[in-house]
Amino acid sequence: MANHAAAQHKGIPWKHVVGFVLSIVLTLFAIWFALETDLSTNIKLLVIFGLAIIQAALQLLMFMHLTENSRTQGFSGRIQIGNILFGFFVAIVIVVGSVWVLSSGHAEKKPTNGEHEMKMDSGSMNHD
Amino acid sequence: MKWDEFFVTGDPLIYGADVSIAITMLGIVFFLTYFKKWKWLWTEWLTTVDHKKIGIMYIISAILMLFRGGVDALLMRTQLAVPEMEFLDSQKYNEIFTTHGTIMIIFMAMPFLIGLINVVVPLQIGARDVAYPYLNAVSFWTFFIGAMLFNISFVIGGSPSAGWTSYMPLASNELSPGPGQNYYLLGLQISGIGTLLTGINFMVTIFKMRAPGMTLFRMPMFTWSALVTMAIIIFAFPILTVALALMTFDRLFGSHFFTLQGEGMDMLWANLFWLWGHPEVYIVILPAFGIFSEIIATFSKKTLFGYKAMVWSMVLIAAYSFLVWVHHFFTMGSGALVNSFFSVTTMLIGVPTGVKIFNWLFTMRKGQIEFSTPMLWSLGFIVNFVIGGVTGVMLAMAAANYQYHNTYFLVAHFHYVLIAGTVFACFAGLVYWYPKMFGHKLNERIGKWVFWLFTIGFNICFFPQYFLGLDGMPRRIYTYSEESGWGPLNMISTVGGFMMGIAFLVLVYNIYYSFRYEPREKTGDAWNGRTLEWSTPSAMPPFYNFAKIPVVKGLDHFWNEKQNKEIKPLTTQDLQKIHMPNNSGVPFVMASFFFVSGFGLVFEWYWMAIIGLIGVLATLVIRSFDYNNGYYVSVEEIKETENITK
Amino acid sequence: MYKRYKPFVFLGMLLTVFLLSGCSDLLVLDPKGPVAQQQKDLIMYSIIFMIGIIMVVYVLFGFIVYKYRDHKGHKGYDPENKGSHLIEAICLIIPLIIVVALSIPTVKTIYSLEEAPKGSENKKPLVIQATSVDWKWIFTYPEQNIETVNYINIPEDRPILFKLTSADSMNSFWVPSLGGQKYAMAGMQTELYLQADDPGVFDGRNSNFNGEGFTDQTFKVAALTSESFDKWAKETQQEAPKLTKKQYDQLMLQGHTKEMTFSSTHLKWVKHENDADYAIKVRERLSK
Amino acid sequence: MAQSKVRDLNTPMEYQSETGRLNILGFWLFLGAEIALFSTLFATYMVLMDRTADGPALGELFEVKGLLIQTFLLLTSSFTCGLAIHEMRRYNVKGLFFWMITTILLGLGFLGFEIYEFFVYIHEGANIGTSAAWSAFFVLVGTHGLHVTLGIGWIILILIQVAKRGLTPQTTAKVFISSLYWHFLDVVWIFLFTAVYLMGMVMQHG
Repeated sequence: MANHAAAQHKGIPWKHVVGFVLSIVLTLFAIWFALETDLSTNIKLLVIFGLAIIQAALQLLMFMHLTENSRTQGFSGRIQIGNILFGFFVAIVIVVGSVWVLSSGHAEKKPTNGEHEMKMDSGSMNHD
Repeated sequence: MKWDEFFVTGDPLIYGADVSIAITMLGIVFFLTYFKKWKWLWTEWLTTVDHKKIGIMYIISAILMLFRGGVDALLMRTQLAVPEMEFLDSQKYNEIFTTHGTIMIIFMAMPFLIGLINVVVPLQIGARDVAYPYLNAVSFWTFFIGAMLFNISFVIGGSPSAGWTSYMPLASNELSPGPGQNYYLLGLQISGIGTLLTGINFMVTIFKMRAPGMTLFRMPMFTWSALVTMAIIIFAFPILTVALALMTFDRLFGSHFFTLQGEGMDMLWANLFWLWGHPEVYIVILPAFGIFSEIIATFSKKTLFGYKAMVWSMVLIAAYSFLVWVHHFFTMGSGALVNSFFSVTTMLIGVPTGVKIFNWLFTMRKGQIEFSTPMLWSLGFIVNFVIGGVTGVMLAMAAANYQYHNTYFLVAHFHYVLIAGTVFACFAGLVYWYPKMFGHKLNERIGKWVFWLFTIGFNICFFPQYFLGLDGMPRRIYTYSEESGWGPLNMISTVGGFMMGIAFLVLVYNIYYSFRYEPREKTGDAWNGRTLEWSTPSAMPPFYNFAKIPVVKGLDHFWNEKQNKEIKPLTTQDLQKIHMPNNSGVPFVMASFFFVSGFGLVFEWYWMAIIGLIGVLATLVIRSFDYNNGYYVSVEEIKETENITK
Repeated sequence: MYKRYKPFVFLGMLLTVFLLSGCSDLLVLDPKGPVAQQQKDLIMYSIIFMIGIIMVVYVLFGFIVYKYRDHKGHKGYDPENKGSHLIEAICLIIPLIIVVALSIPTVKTIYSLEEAPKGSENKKPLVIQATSVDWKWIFTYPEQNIETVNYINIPEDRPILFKLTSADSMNSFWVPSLGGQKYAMAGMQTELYLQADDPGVFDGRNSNFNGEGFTDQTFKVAALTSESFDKWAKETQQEAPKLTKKQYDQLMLQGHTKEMTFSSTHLKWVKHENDADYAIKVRERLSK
Repeated sequence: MAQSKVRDLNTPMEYQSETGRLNILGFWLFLGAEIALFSTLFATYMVLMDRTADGPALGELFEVKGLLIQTFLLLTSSFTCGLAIHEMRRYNVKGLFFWMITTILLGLGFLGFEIYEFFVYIHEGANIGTSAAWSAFFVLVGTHGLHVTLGIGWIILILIQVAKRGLTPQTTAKVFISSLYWHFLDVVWIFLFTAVYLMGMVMQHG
């Protein structure tokens, strides 16, 4: 790992360039997909959140050297990866859990006009 | 603002507190001046970065807070002793149970355990200090300042009175006007910073500072419990930080997160509070499990039964602790699916806990059990905690929970868990590691008195409360009618409460008595211990802990070395100069600025808050430019400290 | 050893007997309707398991602590005993079985409590809207066009569908004799089914702390025969005064009130489940 | 605390001292805490986003153009920050300074647009007290903005230290940690971009 990292220090930082180009492409694609296509809201949300997670992973791996600091430095890389994965788990629990708990059952806000029932399950939302 | 609005007036309790605070302050100033101890206080304590001293300061603060919270508890029990009692009025009672709950959880239980972790963990892993000694001091002082800010609410401005859970919209400006609730928000916020930093600090310490040979699965159980706890802290405390900040915005800056106006959502507060609050329960119980594991192994003179199972149970509990928070508000009407899901997850968390209980029992099996005071606390823990545990499972059954919720059944349950778990562990750990901290044991005979008084008092106090709950007595009422029929059980409960109070006084007396009369320890191994903290030659480890870093060959390394007679006295050849960090006064100053800032926000004096914040930033900048890397302890000095002649 | 602790054991036994003798009178374990009955059944079911668990732990504890105490003639000391996969597996599997055994009736009961009690599915439930205001309860009978404060009359043997909401703080509507509680919150509505088997008067209260007047925020529930309920409803519609907006706004202020009865409801002015800050606005207006 | 005696030339300088290694790991753990912090804000936002009371709906005021500019400024700054670390690992102090200062400037540009955006919203009648939804919006986006501000101040402080002391194991560790922070803010922005702006606009226009 260390050798590998050092080898990369010379010349053009391809890892960064690729990461950068990909993140631009992903951003533009997300905007196009969200605003210019005619798919249902749920699919759109699913796709743009999927893209966001991919892009976050790009940042972590291409720019932040998440896996670095490993063998020669006493396996900190594993701790870092474990930490970020657990963070991801907690993030999902907090966001999806809160939305689920606070918008299901009788606790949901009663709509003013009778039939406009709004339900959110597990983070996916219907707003039509 | 007028002076009589600033200071709380009109109540003999408050005047009593004012006078006693003033007298204590004067007493301390007099003592320090008369014995010329100001410099000593500054150089040895206020500026220290030594984990042992910081740990001791944590523990002393926690005991003070235990006293404060305990007095609150006794006031409540007095008020509830008989029907229609007129000792406290409703508002006063509400303030007292609010401060009782907040102080006991945030400023007593957690700091006590963090204090023990501070003292013990670096020693257990064979390290000279924590990973970030300076940050450790910052942690302590922000905790301490947060606690002080919260406590002065009693005499300046008025205490919070919306319960330790501070449900909105009760805690909003409209329904709880005045600075009281702001104290809650700012006190917790500031001390929360310290807790988060502790989490990071000890996680790195345990991962990176272990002595050579100590693999993760050779770590003592207490260290494991600390590691897992720190992981929970890192991911749970930011949730509290945000929740508190949002409520602060609601109260000070007119936002509408949880308010009645602007379509705010009060349920969101409950949700965020318990998203932190449930992991918090495990933050205060897992280190307790660790302490009991150490003590039970030591006094059974036997290695732990099912070490790996216990470790994995803890890891599982930690991950799980983030998946059960809704059981605190089953009655909020989130629907059958949500309630069923969280009922099952909550009951499942009982499984790893059960595994641990059985592992402790089987650790004692084939052992040679010695009934020392720490062991008594541990045995008492098993017996009483089981009751708290099974009633916890009963509460987890959502359909039945609709009848237990908000009643004394719940109160009894969480006191059975938190006292028999956390408080017993704090006392057990204090007695067990007391010789490490102060060089002598606490008197065993008095210690056993404390245990029996406290344990019996505890059961007399809280066992009847299960029945009060089933009889429909809600928590947090300040009085009740004769016809309710709750009088006799409440009376019994109050008697038990006072027994616990007496036990606390006996404990304090024991500290004094033992300081005067107990023989000083001659070796570092007061209890025939198993782990590295007992391997230092002197009773109290020197500031650098280990003259020579041990090389670990297995679990219970020190015990095995003793069994195999492998321990050799240190010689000069073993010694090398030791690098140690410098003391620093900056953490104390930084915390003081936090106090200024917090106090300003409590009273909405923004100029003051801004001055405080600028001060905090300035201390951060000063630290950033500080490249002082500490100093070396010479071999000569080590030789002198360790009494090495050859 | 035993002799030393004999008085404590004796004391404990005495205490237990004393406490258990009072058990049958405990409000929650003395249900007066099918909802509370279901919950009591679940509680008793779980208590059996819990006593079983406690017994197992205590017996093991007593045996181990007694046998392996440090004393003369101590036998069986094995300091390196590290564990046994069999024992550990048992310690894992039995609790798992218990969790399953507890989960099934729990989930069943959770779902059944969301609907009218069994046996009454075909009876049309009586709808009562319960609104909490610091520190009182306002009950609305939309079909009967009746409003009461701090008391309710209900017919026996008929499911009552409570629609709960709050004008300000978060409250919990609880009538222990009839069944478990549920929160009443401003800006939303929660639903709770209760039913009384026989005529009688039961205590109800807010059990969720909401400030200074919390302790006295109670109300009475009177279960009547369906004839006397209808009679009461008719009489109230004819004889009770109409609720005026001014009166209603006075009710929005913090404080306690006596029992009241009106022959009209507040629903034409405000629905608290849609209008969370009505009471706050009224207070601001009236304090000027 | 002591600096490692072996200076393995293949190991980047920021990992060469014990302090550096400890601090980098500690900072990663801190980022874990930041994930929990922002998740809580996101959860709050997701729960409250429809609760607009009498104020405007969230998606109504969002604009694609400003959003795109902000996003590209921050994405680019993350890239230049990465380049700065790349140059630092080649012991090229000048390169480090050039790219770090570019990063700061891009960050300032981002902040400028954000402040402008906030002013526009306030002008159109949406501020922190308008409704639950707008409270959640301003605090979530504002917290990110505050992080960016602190990040800029922090990087400047560290650059001053590098200018004074050159590249040492200590200064490089500091630069590296600040770069982690900066990249992380970009990660958070990706989710802000998706969960707040894109989702808001999708909800608004269908």
